[in-house]
Amino acid sequence: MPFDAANLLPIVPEIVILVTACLVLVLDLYLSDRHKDLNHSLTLIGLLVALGLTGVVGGGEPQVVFDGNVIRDSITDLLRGAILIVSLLAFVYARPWLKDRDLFVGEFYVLGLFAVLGMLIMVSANNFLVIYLGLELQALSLYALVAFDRDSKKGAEAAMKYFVLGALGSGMLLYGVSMIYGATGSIEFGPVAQSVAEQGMDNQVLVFGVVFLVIGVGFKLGAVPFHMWVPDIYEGAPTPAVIMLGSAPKIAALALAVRMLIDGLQGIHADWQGMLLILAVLSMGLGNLVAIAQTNIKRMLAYSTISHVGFVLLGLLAGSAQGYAAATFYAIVYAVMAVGAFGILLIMSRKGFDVEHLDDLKGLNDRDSWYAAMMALMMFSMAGVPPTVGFIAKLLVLESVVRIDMVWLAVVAVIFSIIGAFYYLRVVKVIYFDKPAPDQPALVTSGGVRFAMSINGLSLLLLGVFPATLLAWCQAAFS
Amino acid sequence: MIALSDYLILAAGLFMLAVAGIFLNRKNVILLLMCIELMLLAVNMNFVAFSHFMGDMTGQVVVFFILTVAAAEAAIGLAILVVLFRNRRTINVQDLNSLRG
Amino acid sequence: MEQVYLTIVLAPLVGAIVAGFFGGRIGRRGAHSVTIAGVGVSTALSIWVLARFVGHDEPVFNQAIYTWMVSDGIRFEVGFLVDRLTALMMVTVTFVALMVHIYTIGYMADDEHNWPKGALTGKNSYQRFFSYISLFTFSMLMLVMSNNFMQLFFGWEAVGLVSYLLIGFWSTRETAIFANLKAFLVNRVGDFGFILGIAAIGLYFNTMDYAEVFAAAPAHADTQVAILGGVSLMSLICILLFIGAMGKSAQVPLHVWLPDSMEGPTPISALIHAATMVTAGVFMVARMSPLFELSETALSLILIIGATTALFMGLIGLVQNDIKRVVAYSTLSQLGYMVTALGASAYAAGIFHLMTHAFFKALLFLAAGSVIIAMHHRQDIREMGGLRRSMPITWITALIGSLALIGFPGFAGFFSKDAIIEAVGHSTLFGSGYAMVLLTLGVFVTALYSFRMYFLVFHGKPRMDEHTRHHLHETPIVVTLPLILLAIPSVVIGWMVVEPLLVSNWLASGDWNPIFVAPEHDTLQPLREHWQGEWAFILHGMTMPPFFLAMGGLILAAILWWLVFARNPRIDEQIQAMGGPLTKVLQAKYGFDEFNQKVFAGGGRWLGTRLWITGDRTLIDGAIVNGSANQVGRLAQQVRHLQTGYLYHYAIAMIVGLVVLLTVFVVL
Amino acid sequence: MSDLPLLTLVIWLPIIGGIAVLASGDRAAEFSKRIALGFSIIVFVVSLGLWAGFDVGTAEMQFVERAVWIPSFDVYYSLGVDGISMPLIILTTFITIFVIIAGWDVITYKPSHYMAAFLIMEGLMVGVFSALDAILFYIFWEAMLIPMFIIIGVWGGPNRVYATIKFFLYTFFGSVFMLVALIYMYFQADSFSILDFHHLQLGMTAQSLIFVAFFLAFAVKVPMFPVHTWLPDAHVEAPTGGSVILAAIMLKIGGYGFLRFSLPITPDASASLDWIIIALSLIAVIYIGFVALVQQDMKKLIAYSSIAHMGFVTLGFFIVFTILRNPEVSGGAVMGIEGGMVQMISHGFISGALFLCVGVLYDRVHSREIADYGGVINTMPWFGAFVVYFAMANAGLPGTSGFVGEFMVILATFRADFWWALLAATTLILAAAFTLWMVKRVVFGEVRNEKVAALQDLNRREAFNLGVLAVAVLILGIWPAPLMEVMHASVENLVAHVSLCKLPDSESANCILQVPAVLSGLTGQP
Repeated sequence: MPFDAANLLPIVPEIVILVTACLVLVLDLYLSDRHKDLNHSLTLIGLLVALGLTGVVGGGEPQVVFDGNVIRDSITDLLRGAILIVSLLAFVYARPWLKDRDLFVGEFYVLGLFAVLGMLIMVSANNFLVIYLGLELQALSLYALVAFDRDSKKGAEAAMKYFVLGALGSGMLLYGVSMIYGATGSIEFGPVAQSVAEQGMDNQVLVFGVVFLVIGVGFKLGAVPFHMWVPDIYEGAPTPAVIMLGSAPKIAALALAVRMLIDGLQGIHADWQGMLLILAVLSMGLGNLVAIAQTNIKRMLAYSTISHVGFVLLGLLAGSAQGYAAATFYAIVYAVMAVGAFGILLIMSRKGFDVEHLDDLKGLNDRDSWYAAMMALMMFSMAGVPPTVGFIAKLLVLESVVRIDMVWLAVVAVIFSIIGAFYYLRVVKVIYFDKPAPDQPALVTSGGVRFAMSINGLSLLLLGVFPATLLAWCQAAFS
Repeated sequence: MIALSDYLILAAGLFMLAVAGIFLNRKNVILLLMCIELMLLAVNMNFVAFSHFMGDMTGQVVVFFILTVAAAEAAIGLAILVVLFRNRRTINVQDLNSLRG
Repeated sequence: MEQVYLTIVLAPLVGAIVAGFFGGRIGRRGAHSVTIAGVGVSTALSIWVLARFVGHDEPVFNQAIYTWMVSDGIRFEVGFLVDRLTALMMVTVTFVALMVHIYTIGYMADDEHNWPKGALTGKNSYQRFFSYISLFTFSMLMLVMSNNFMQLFFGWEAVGLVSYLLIGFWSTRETAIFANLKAFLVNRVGDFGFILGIAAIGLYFNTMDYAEVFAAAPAHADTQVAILGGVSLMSLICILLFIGAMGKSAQVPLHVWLPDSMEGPTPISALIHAATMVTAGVFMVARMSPLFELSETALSLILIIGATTALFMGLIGLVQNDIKRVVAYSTLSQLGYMVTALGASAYAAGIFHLMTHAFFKALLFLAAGSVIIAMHHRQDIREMGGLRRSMPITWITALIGSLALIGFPGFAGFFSKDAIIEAVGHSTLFGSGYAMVLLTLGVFVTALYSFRMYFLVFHGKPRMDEHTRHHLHETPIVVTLPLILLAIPSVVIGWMVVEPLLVSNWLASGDWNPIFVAPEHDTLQPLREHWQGEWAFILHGMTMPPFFLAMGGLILAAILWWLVFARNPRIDEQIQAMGGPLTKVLQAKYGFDEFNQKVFAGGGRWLGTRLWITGDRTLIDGAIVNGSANQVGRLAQQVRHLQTGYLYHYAIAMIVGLVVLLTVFVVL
Repeated sequence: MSDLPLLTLVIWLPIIGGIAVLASGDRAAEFSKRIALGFSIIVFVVSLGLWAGFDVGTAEMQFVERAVWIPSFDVYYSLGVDGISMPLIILTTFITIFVIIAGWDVITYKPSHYMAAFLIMEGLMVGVFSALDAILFYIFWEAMLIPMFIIIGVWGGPNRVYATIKFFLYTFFGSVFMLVALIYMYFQADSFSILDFHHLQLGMTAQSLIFVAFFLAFAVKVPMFPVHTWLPDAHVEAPTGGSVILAAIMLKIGGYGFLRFSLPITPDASASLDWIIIALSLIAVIYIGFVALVQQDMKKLIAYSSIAHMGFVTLGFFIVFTILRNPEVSGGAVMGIEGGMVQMISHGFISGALFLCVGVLYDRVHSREIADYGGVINTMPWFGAFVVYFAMANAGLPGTSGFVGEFMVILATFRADFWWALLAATTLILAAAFTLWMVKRVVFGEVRNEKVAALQDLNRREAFNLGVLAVAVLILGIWPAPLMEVMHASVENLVAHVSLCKLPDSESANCILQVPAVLSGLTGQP
């Protein structure tokens, strides 16, 4: 096959990220401690350029390149953009934390960028192998990020757990892929879909494979009962690592589900619908329930993630274009909310003090009412209270469930969201109604961080009031 | 003649062995790493078997990639293990329970 | 005429507003001038209206002033119905009100002594008092001039409001604010029935207008309502309306508020709790006679309740020592007479007694007030005595009032009371015999307690302390003038009114007859047939048992509390001791108060507490709301322990998930 | 004038005002308070335009605005008012002014945030009343919780956290089921327009379930027994302004919901389940009346009194079916609903005023316990007069607005059933008992203690607030006709809707109500 430069055009964003990552990797060796800021700037520039190029190369008809291994379609464009923006915010929020702790080193940026690259590859993958490679690239980088603070006992334990369970998860996913390969004779989504459509649901090997596949997806999303890693890792990992792995990777995990289950296996939708249903109900139930019992805010947000995953799954299992769009919308919105929430935790932390407990947020309103308002917005959005976008996301998901006449499921979902509302409110309560501890210093943040957080928080409101555009993009991706 | 199913059963057996190893082992973290390798090998077995019986090379190509990834994975795993040991002076699985609830 | 009627109603309101809101600015003089001017205008115009009805055959006025609202096709309007009955009531109300206004100038002159030091409420209390009584006049006029049930209810409640404000006028006195709350609540019990009665009218007549309801009423004479196994519609409506009247006119068992209402200043006792407001119930029933005539059940009930009130409340008057309470129980008893008259379908007689009573009872109250002023606000008749020497005008007028009250031949009360007793005697309704006996006995009791008070207050040796005795003197002209002005009608009004009201049916003008009596109920018919002029009526009355009973009572009272008392000042107590348990029962007022206090007030609070603590707090909040929240919390605490922290448990969870999914989707 | 998007202005002006006040911050507190007051007055004036331009002759929605909002989801920014919602909007803009004034001197902690919260709240509440799109409605409905949650939680009393979370979760609990019902109906009607919902034909099962979902949402808001327990807590803990808004307007939203959703959309289910609501309403009147009697805390007492009064509202709304079912009774349905409406408006004035009164005392003595007062009128005669006046209004004295609704509902209830009317009329006694007993213990009597002796009478702001409300109560009491005229056409149209059988043809045998021949010509055919 002759080299064709046109092949490279659709993956220019990935290339930019790769180049940036390599650049930072090399440059970091030559940078003195005083100039480490360059890593940060470079990373942000790389992400921005990638974002811009995503816009440039995006749009139009789907392009399949590299012999059908890579695809760029409207899903790719949308998710790429979302991943890049969310990662950008994550990097911005992480910087002060790293600086305070003498962890402001190039490795963080390299690992982070490679994780982003992994996610982008997942989004652009057009066969099971590429998607697996993207997944592993992302996962391996994140394993390392979790263990990034070498002196943290909790971090090491979390990394170990993450690694072992993650490997188990990808092992299962891979096993499922092998079964599907056996059943359909291909690892490319298109041919697989064709073959599945022909065979229908009679092929036991296929269904067998799908079960493993769903487990893999469930694991990456953090759905019950494959969620066990989530709370431990969120609690144990340093917060910058959590912000990296708790936000954009959810979008990537959604991409995983969309690519494999919808692009590849739409034909046996009836089968995986049932599986996702079980996972969804369990996730919403357990996530919301156990979150109530948490006093550690990171752990609480972990359980909140699990419950949100339940909602994302609701959209997916609906099996309609409308439902997929809802799930995508939800996942993107969730990532934005999560990055903001963890961002606040990062902002409030300072040298020698990590925001771990709910009580650490006490009286944030008195210390900085703008950040307090932003955090409250995140929480109300997570609870699904209008006019924040969290409500629109829930609304869309519920709509897609009711559309397939599963009203009972919608009722179950809203009941759990009532339980969920309680612990989000508790955060707002701590921020607004409690007085700060007496010896709290003022919150000092750079203008950039404040700007990013403002954009982040207000976007929830803005998207809530004007959801049409984002929703239209999501729907375009599945039309 | 060895049938496809035989390979699959063997692979499944290996896979189950690996999984069982992960949850039965309560002592050494290194054993977990080995189980993970084993699991990937079971998958490889599947791919190669399918590839052979279908006369399709894709499966074998996949195996190469998986092997590479497995190597990287092992590297990362061992690195984490080092960090873990450095911090806690133990690699006993049962001691890894400070994060819970 | 609309302007005239509007002026009559609004003039007191304007006075009330000016005195109430600008009392501080216009001062005492300004306040009493403006309110007296307002009421004076009303009085003058009312008399003029009455005169037109008498002399010029003024047509009946029945018009809406404005539409309050329209809902579901029913027009709710504010309007006036002025016929001869109304005109009579207007004159009575405004005249007594005017007298009370004038009297108040003297009575409230040193009201600041009734307030604790520094209380800002005492600052303009004089002006406020005038504002209230003018407001009352307005409300009462709205009530009597109403041409529909909605406005009737408005007036009904508005007079209740002013009564509430005035009973509790001295708001720092615990007894006063207890009494006004009690008065309002007991009245509300009556209103509860009243509003249901109005609702029933709304349902079956689809209008609030009197004339339309009366016109349609006969068609409903036989309508049955499926309540409690079926009752006659008319009985239902009438009984419900009468419950309202029982509250306002203080009939047993809703009478309990009236004696307590004496906590208010005396002028309002005269105006509201004797002359006008308490007679609203009587007026209302008379006004509704076209309805009541259709229900013999209701009439019987009215008869029995009225008669019971007439005698038994009078009996309590015998053991009272507070000068105002004696008069109050007398009022209760006289209201009983009026109500009994209504029950006997002698509406005209009831209205007649209402009128005469308004004058002589207002007179008695104001006289009592005059005594109280002289006695420096001491009200116990045992501490009085011999006041006739120092207060001649009060003495004479009080005597006139008392004679009128007991029905001494020739005085106002004689005509009206005799007419009532005679009418009841002719009634054939269930309970009329009972009523007859009680009313007749009541005459004796009335004479007894009235003159017990009279002799104890005005005759015998002065029993007050030195200081008070030295300062005893006749009250000023603003006090005595109303006494005199009221004493005149107490004597002459009977002569003037008895013939037109009872005999020649003056109330009817043209084809409009405000009082409708079914022929078979017409108990005044015999009186009419045998009418030979007032003198004959008096002579006839003097041959009847009530006359002898009244005289007997008077003589007995004179013997006991004048002649015997002069030698044995402890005679009062001795007589009461002789009564033994009977006295106790009377002193306990038959236990109504205690019963209400325990069962209704106490029971209500007990029930409220139980419902609150058990229902709201324990069951709903405790068990369900917080309970479910706690349960969820507890469950969460348990479930979180699934997350053991051990890697292999996590792996097991995944395997379990795998196995379950495989089982469900591959095997099954 | 009529070209202006009045409703949009009334919704968004206060929200913009709120943001402006927030932006002005606390450093120039006086300035930001003035901005807040200015906005609230402007909004009120603008909202009066609704009254001025209102056509009382039609039941059609007026001042309609409609713009695509979320096209792929058929969600429109669609606004409009009829005779039912318009008075409530004006009530909202009216009351907000007093809330702003009442907080002027009293709120010292972040006053600009306080004012801003109320302005934003105002916009959202107006949004609820004017939304014609179900999703838009729901967004306003839920969004309202946020400012209220903050108001109670930040400026509330000692137990505010429990109260505000209880408030939020209770209401949230009620409304999420409504959301599911709305989505379900979207698929039936292919539209989120509330007016389209009115023309849905739904089976009995679906109707019943939707009815229950709506019931949960609105019953919590009203609040009806037994889901009322959040209200006393919320009231007690809320700052004065919060209590006023809560009682005067937020409760009305529940009643409004019954009228806009439950009755016309699920008439058949409502007709078959109306006994539940009637029973609960009567329980509210009697049970709550007794509970109110024994309250020691003034705010709690008024809160319970609100529940009892709102019981009248729901009673008025749901006796409609009994009346319509009874062929012998002509009319009364309209009166019941109109009575309920008047009761809502009037309760807005009266309870708002009563809470302001409690606030006046609380600001001076910092206690709401009845036992801490006594003889207040001796030191605060004007205040005492206002309290007595509003208490009388609360007890339903004719001549005040409190009477009108009560009277109409009792009259209408009598048409439905004698015993219901009998039970409802007990409010005459109970309301008088608990209100006046409180008045007796607080206002009258001798000066109880030094704190009472040191009280100062109303200042100008307080006197203005109470004075204007007193006039409003009086005007509505002696001339309710203008208000009735505004709602006539809409209520009649509503009654026409509820008397239609909306079951599909296959179930028409189950129709409880037959369409009376006269009631044709509903507005807005599908």
